[in-house]
Amino acid sequence: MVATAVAIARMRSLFATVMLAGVFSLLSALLFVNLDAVDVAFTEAAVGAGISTVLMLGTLALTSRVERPSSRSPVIPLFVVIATGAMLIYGTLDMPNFGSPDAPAQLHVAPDYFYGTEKDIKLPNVVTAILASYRGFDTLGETAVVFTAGIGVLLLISGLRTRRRRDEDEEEDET
Amino acid sequence: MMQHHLILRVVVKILAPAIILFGLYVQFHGDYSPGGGFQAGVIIAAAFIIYGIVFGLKQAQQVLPGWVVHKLIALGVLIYAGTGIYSMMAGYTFLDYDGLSPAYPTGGQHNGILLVEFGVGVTVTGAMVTIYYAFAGRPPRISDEEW
Amino acid sequence: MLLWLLMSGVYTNLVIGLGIASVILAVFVARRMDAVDGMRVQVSVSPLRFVGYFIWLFVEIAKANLAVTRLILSPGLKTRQHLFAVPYSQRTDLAQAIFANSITLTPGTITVEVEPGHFLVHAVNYSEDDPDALADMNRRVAATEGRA
Amino acid sequence: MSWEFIVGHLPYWLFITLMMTGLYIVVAKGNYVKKIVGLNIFQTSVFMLYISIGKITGGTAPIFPLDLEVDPETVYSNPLPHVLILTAIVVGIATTALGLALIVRIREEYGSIEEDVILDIEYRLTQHENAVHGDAMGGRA
Amino acid sequence: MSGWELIIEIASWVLILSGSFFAFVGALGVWRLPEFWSRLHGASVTDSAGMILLLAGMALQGGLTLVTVKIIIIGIFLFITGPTATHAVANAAFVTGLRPTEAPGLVSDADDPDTADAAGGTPAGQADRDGAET
Amino acid sequence: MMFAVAAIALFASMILVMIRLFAGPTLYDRVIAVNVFGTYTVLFIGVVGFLAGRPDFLDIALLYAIINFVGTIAVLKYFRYRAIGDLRPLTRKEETGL
Amino acid sequence: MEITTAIILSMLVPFGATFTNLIFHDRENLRDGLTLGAAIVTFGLVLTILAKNGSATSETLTLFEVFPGVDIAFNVEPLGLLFAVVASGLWILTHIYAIGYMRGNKEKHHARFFACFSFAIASVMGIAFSANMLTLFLFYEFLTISTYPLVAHKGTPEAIRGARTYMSVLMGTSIALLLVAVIWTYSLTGTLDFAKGGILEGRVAGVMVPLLLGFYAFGIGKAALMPFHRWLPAAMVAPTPVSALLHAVAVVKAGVFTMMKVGIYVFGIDFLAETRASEWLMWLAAFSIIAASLVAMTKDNLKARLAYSTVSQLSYITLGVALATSLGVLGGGLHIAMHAMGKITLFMCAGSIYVATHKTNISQMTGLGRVMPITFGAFMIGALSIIGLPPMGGSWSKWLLIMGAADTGQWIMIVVLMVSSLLNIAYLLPVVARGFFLSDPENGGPVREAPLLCWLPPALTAAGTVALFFYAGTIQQFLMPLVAAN
Amino acid sequence: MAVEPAIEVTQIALTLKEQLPILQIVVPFVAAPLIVFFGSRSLTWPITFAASAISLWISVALLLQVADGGFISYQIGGWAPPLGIEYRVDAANAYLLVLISAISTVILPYARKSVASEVARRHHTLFYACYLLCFTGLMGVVITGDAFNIFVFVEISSLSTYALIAAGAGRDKRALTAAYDYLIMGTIGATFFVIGIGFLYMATGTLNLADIAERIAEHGGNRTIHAAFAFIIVGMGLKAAIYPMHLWLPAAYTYAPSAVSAFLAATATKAAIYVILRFVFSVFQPDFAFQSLALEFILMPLAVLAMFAASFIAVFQSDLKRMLAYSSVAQIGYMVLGITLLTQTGVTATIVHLFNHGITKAALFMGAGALALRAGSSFYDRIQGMGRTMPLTSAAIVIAGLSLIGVPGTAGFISKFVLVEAALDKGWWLVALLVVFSSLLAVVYVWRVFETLYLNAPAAGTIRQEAPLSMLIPLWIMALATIYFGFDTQLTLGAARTAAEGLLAGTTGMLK
Ligand code: NA
Ligand code: NA
Repeated sequence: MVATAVAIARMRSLFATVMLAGVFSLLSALLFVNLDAVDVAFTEAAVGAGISTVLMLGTLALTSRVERPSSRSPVIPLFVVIATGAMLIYGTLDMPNFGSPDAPAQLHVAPDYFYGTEKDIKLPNVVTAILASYRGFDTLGETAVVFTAGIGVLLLISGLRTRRRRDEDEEEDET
Repeated sequence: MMQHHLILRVVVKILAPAIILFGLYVQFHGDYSPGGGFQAGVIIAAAFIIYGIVFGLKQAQQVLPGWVVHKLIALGVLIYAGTGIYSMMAGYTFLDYDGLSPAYPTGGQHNGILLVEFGVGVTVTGAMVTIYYAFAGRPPRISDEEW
Repeated sequence: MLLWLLMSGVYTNLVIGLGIASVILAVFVARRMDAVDGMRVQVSVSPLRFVGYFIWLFVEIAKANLAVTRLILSPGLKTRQHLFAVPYSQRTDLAQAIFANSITLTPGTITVEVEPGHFLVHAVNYSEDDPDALADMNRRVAATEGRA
Repeated sequence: MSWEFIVGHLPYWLFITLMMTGLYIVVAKGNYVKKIVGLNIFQTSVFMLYISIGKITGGTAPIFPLDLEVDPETVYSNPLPHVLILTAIVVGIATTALGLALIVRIREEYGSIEEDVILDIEYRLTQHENAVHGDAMGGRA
Repeated sequence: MSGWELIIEIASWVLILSGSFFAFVGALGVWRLPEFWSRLHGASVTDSAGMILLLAGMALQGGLTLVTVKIIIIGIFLFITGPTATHAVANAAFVTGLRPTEAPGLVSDADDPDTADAAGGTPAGQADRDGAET
Repeated sequence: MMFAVAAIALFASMILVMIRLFAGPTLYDRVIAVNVFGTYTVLFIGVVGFLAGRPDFLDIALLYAIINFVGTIAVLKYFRYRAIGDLRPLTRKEETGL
Repeated sequence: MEITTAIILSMLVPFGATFTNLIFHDRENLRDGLTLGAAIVTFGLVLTILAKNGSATSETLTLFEVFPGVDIAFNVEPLGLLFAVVASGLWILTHIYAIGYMRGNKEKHHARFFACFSFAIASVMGIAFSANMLTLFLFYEFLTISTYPLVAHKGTPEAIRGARTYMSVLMGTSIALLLVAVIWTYSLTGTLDFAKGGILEGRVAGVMVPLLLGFYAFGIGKAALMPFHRWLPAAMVAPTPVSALLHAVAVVKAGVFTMMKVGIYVFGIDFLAETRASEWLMWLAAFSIIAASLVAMTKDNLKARLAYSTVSQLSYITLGVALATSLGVLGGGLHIAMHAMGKITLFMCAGSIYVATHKTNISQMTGLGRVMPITFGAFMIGALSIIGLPPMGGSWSKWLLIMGAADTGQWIMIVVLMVSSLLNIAYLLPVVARGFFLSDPENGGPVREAPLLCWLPPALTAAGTVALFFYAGTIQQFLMPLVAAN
Repeated sequence: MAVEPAIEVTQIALTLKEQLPILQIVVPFVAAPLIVFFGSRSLTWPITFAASAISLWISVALLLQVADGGFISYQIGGWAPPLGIEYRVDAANAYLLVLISAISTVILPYARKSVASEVARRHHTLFYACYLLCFTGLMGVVITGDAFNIFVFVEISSLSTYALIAAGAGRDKRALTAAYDYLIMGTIGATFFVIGIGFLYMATGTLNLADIAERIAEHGGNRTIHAAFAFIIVGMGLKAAIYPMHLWLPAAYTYAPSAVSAFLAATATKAAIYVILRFVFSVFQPDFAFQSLALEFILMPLAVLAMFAASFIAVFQSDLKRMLAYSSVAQIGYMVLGITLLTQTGVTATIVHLFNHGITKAALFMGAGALALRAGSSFYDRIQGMGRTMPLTSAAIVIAGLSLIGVPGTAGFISKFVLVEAALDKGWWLVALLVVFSSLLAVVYVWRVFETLYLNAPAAGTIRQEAPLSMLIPLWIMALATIYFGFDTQLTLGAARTAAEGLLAGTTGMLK
């Protein structure tokens, strides 16, 4: 997975980047399955490998396919990344071990969800129960986000492009 | 003309309704197995997208006109929020599905979850198809050099 | 509908009802698609012969797989590639598609292009009997077609 | 740092490495599409970190048997991070879609999706504006 | 374990192991074979034998349950889409001018797949290679 | 046990295919690599499901299959027509790249 | 009429005049007439307050509570009332003069001019009746803002530059220093109310006291304490009625008035005397007095010379506070009125000369006194008052200041005051002498006295300076409550 | 919980009054899909306005309920927190709710003509839908008591904001790159925020803010919580455009449609600042060494830097909207400074400045839009002399400009006063002086506008006509509001004090 990510960073062919991103997404979905997050894997597959890829291809079709080499210095980005990474690792130092069953996250609220789903809601899929009922409002928000994206895209690129009147200086820039 | 993509056309023609059916299956079985409204929406949209890819955008838009899709996006949100408002009008808090059937709260929860998931599915289908239409309907303007 | 019931595993009135609605919706969309593209996929294949054909096809696939496996595992990777035309005699789109996909399914041959009257097929390890074998397959697929 | 500690934290560090790769792409790359790809990788890696919070060793997916006969012995992983990440994934794709739509428009207006080129065009636009509208500075700072 | 179960167990072992074998061979083909057209054939080993055998093995393990039904549906789906996708790739490659190296006869223009890709209307292929190597 | 073997075989296969994906050299090599990779993923999910004793998540595998197909077709369409929308065949100029 | 009502009206009437000017901007006579009416009414209102002996009442009018313990509030006390009387009274004259000047000089944008003018007067009334430092600060800033357009009135690059200096010094000092001082005071005491004997005693000590005083003294840029005096000469680009407004009626007076309020009601004279916190201020004021006078001598431009004269004279008042004695405070208070009357006379004369001859430099005014005797006569009376010679009002205030200095044993200050009087003579009287006693053929024949509306007001104010000499005692009595506790 | 909430929302038969917290969000939320669903252009604006106005009415009602320092808890879905999502209204967020909804309600009438002139007609329905979503998102961020729900609503508002900004592309194509830059930085910010929430969840096992606070108070901090703090501050800092994370802001505000600039400048960054306040004071313990050190030694210098650097850049702008954008960055510095003081007066200053700067900037951006309507753009050389051709618009700009400087008698003065007071109270002399010195720069850049408007002749080719009444009235409402709130501080300062008190009570602040 790291190889994929690094390859994406290095490749200049945008098409290959998009394909690799799709593969990255598939891999992460597999990881999600292994981490018992089947619903997430399901979604990540549909979104990352499916919709994203189609959209990116659609974008490439309308834009360009090759990345130009950038003249920018990688020093500042590297600094940002290293600082962020250091802070993240600092944060993990006091985390419980991976998979540990007595982490705060496993002890505090989660058991109530299991209990409630079994006794009150009586549905097998605890994820759905939380998603649609306990935290149904988040999901309403999520729907709103999708709605926003839909109308946002419409606002931006619906219908045929009308060739805009361009000023002389813009014309100059184009050439 | 038709000959060229014969195989694709035949296959997509057979598969598209099957995919839609699968999407609906995912939609309504979200309570029991992985998946739910969002995933269903994506799958159903995928059926229309593959149809559009193979048969062309115009045809796809004749099957599922753009204005219908726009309404779908809004409709899904309205279904979701409407469920919540209904529970409010029943004197419960927003999105308290017990309010859908006060006598039998578990049933209310089931119906509520089903309804809101359906809302999600409708919106997602609409949004995804809309986004596809928008991207596909844009004529490319690319200079030959870049290709 | 059967499909739905098979997959569901949950059999409450509500879910079955939704299943019926779903099937109706799917069929409705299919009809719209037909109306739009004017291309009805005619199901003109007789089921019995079709099953027979598939059993035959599985055997062919098995044989072809072994052949390609041998090629892949061979140290020299000697291929003998060839493009050639394979005429088809099916009348319906569906049957033509089945034939074309059957060719592709059997490892070693791939339908590359559909042209009037024939497919363009690519073989990785071409032998002189390949056209005959495919002609045989053509006959068998054509035979599954009913009296459309 | 004990060996156990290192092994127990290695997954986190792996995800952090991935996140940083993604973040690097976003910050360092000048191609607009690539930035979005980087953003996706960054976010997906964050999702992994989240999901790993919920994992319990020996646990299984938080879906009960259909008959709701829950075996008390079965350990289920924590479903809450899954729910959160489902939402986050959806938000992510919505952002991606919008970002790509913007890129399409940018390409139409500027003829490029390279930050260098676009900055250059904007710089010249600003120069032009300054020439017309006064000597003050402007531009994207 | 009754006899019937034993048979099922053995059969599924055989199916799954052979399926794994063919799947791996397919990958090997994609990896080893020298150029595009032959790789295409390598890939279809996975699509056909690998897929069918593995799914059949799983179906046997699943028994007469929902799981098996789903496996069969997946199988049918892959059975239809696999060759279709392969065909589509081959067709696209062919139309844009990528020609098999050794195929005599119908080959019209370029011979070398690499130059064919480039000459056949898509400097894209060229660009892509460039990108990939960078 | 057998599923473990299968999983290992599939995983190894995926790595090989991935190498092809990185290596190219033509676009179509990559496409075929991604397509096969998808097939492996579908199978892998099935196998992992059995391995984990929860084989009831095959919906995901089916979804993958769908996505894989749609994705592949979209990619090809994109190459053929540089658009994912209307079937606008390339003009001669575009086709020859002149 | 209730005193509180009168206070409110004294602000609202000029404020209303702002709007009548804007609304009737193209109907000259109606517009100017209404404004004149407003000026008279305002003066009347202030006189009503005076007549009702408003300063004896302690009634406070509270409008809003802005911060806990700090309101927008007004009340009447002697110093404020004196300032209000002077400002509103001189407004009438200035307005009449301004009508003549603006029409005679064919300036543009009359409506805007008079609107801002009226607004400035409203602000002055607010300053005069402020019951606390916040209210005062509020109107102090209003005054800056409303006079800015007046300074920039001509719209020429030079005018804009001058206005910018005006603006940036006044706004800058008030925000950067005065505001800090105000907030600091609030932070120390929890109140900003003006109270007899000050509010700071016991709340602050040591080096912080002179420091806080410094924030106030320099923050009150309108008091033109050096080195923050540059705005005053820069504002000379403004039309002459504006200069009159700045120097005599409103702006600088608001500055020194604020200075006195701070000294008396925020610090408290005793507290200042006790902590000797104002000693440095005294020296600075002394320096300003001398230095500005010396600069004034070098200026040939009449208005510039008068401007530096103002800088110098304002420091008298600051000095009065800084002396931290009763007599000093009384002298300072008195000098507000005396200097106002004298300086307005001088400026109006300068304006009349400009209207009549378009001459600005002293060197060009040779012999003009003979053709413009009233103007130059008035100028001479004003100058004598500034110098501090009897029988002009200015002599009293200067006398009190000297007495104050003597009180505290600051003999050097007495010397400073004496020297500055000599310098006053040196830079003011030559103008008069040149006008009357020398002759220049150029300034003969066609030059005539400026229009009536231009010469009448300075003549009246010149008479006023004389009158003030005789009423100085009354005023002093009136101001006594300021120091009554002492 | 130590004290009973003011209104305990339980399961049975809620009254309308008890439903108010959720209606606050639901009303504008539902309006957005409604207008898209009906698709009628003539209904679009009235529905939008009605939703905003109802929202305003509700927020005022809520503020009145909690003005005494109590709070309302509303359990969405009937699930008690921490299982479900809780809305928790106290003085701090009720205050912000009033601000946002009031500004929206005033801006909408203005938007009608302004948007008509800047956005293509066929896009109006979508535009207003996006606007409503943006509005809903901001309100949702403020009202919710659940950490992850904040993220969801942040994204609703952000996504719609990107689209709204891009809608300015009809006038200037740079709106697109502005929106794109914002999208990238905003998404990074939101993702950082999510990381922070994840760490918090990892450390405490809950997402409910009050619950998190309680658990942190019980178990004390650790390195995971420190990292969470850092990521939440940085993430929200990006959204709030805290210097130097402001890079997206100037272009975004410059090229967005004027009504959008006005609305965003007045509300969007404020909501983010509010979230920071909420986290710093209610969730984390500001007295923890790590947090206070980070605030004092990193955030405080940045705030001061922002005050100067951004003001300085603003001085040299030749476009009014861009100048205002940079000024916003500087003003955000004041708000952040108030936070870093970690005192009640400091927080009061921040909160009151949120409000005062909100109305001031709304007025200024509306004024800039009105000028641009007649002049074609808001470049100084286009709008010069407009003091004569558009006297009413210009006068309103002058009033709001004075408030931006912080002249007494205006709202801006009040916040500056409290901020300096807070710095002096804490004994931070230098900081207090820096605040006043930086506001001298404000004098300079504001005065340039005044001179441009009044001391030059109008430019050729501009329409010499006053702005339409539908724009003037909202503009003047805002301008007069800056004066009104410069005198009557009962609502602003009073509520801000109550809010600061509640926030500063730390963990128990939310629990009371
Ligand atoms: Na589900
Ligand atoms: Na084949």
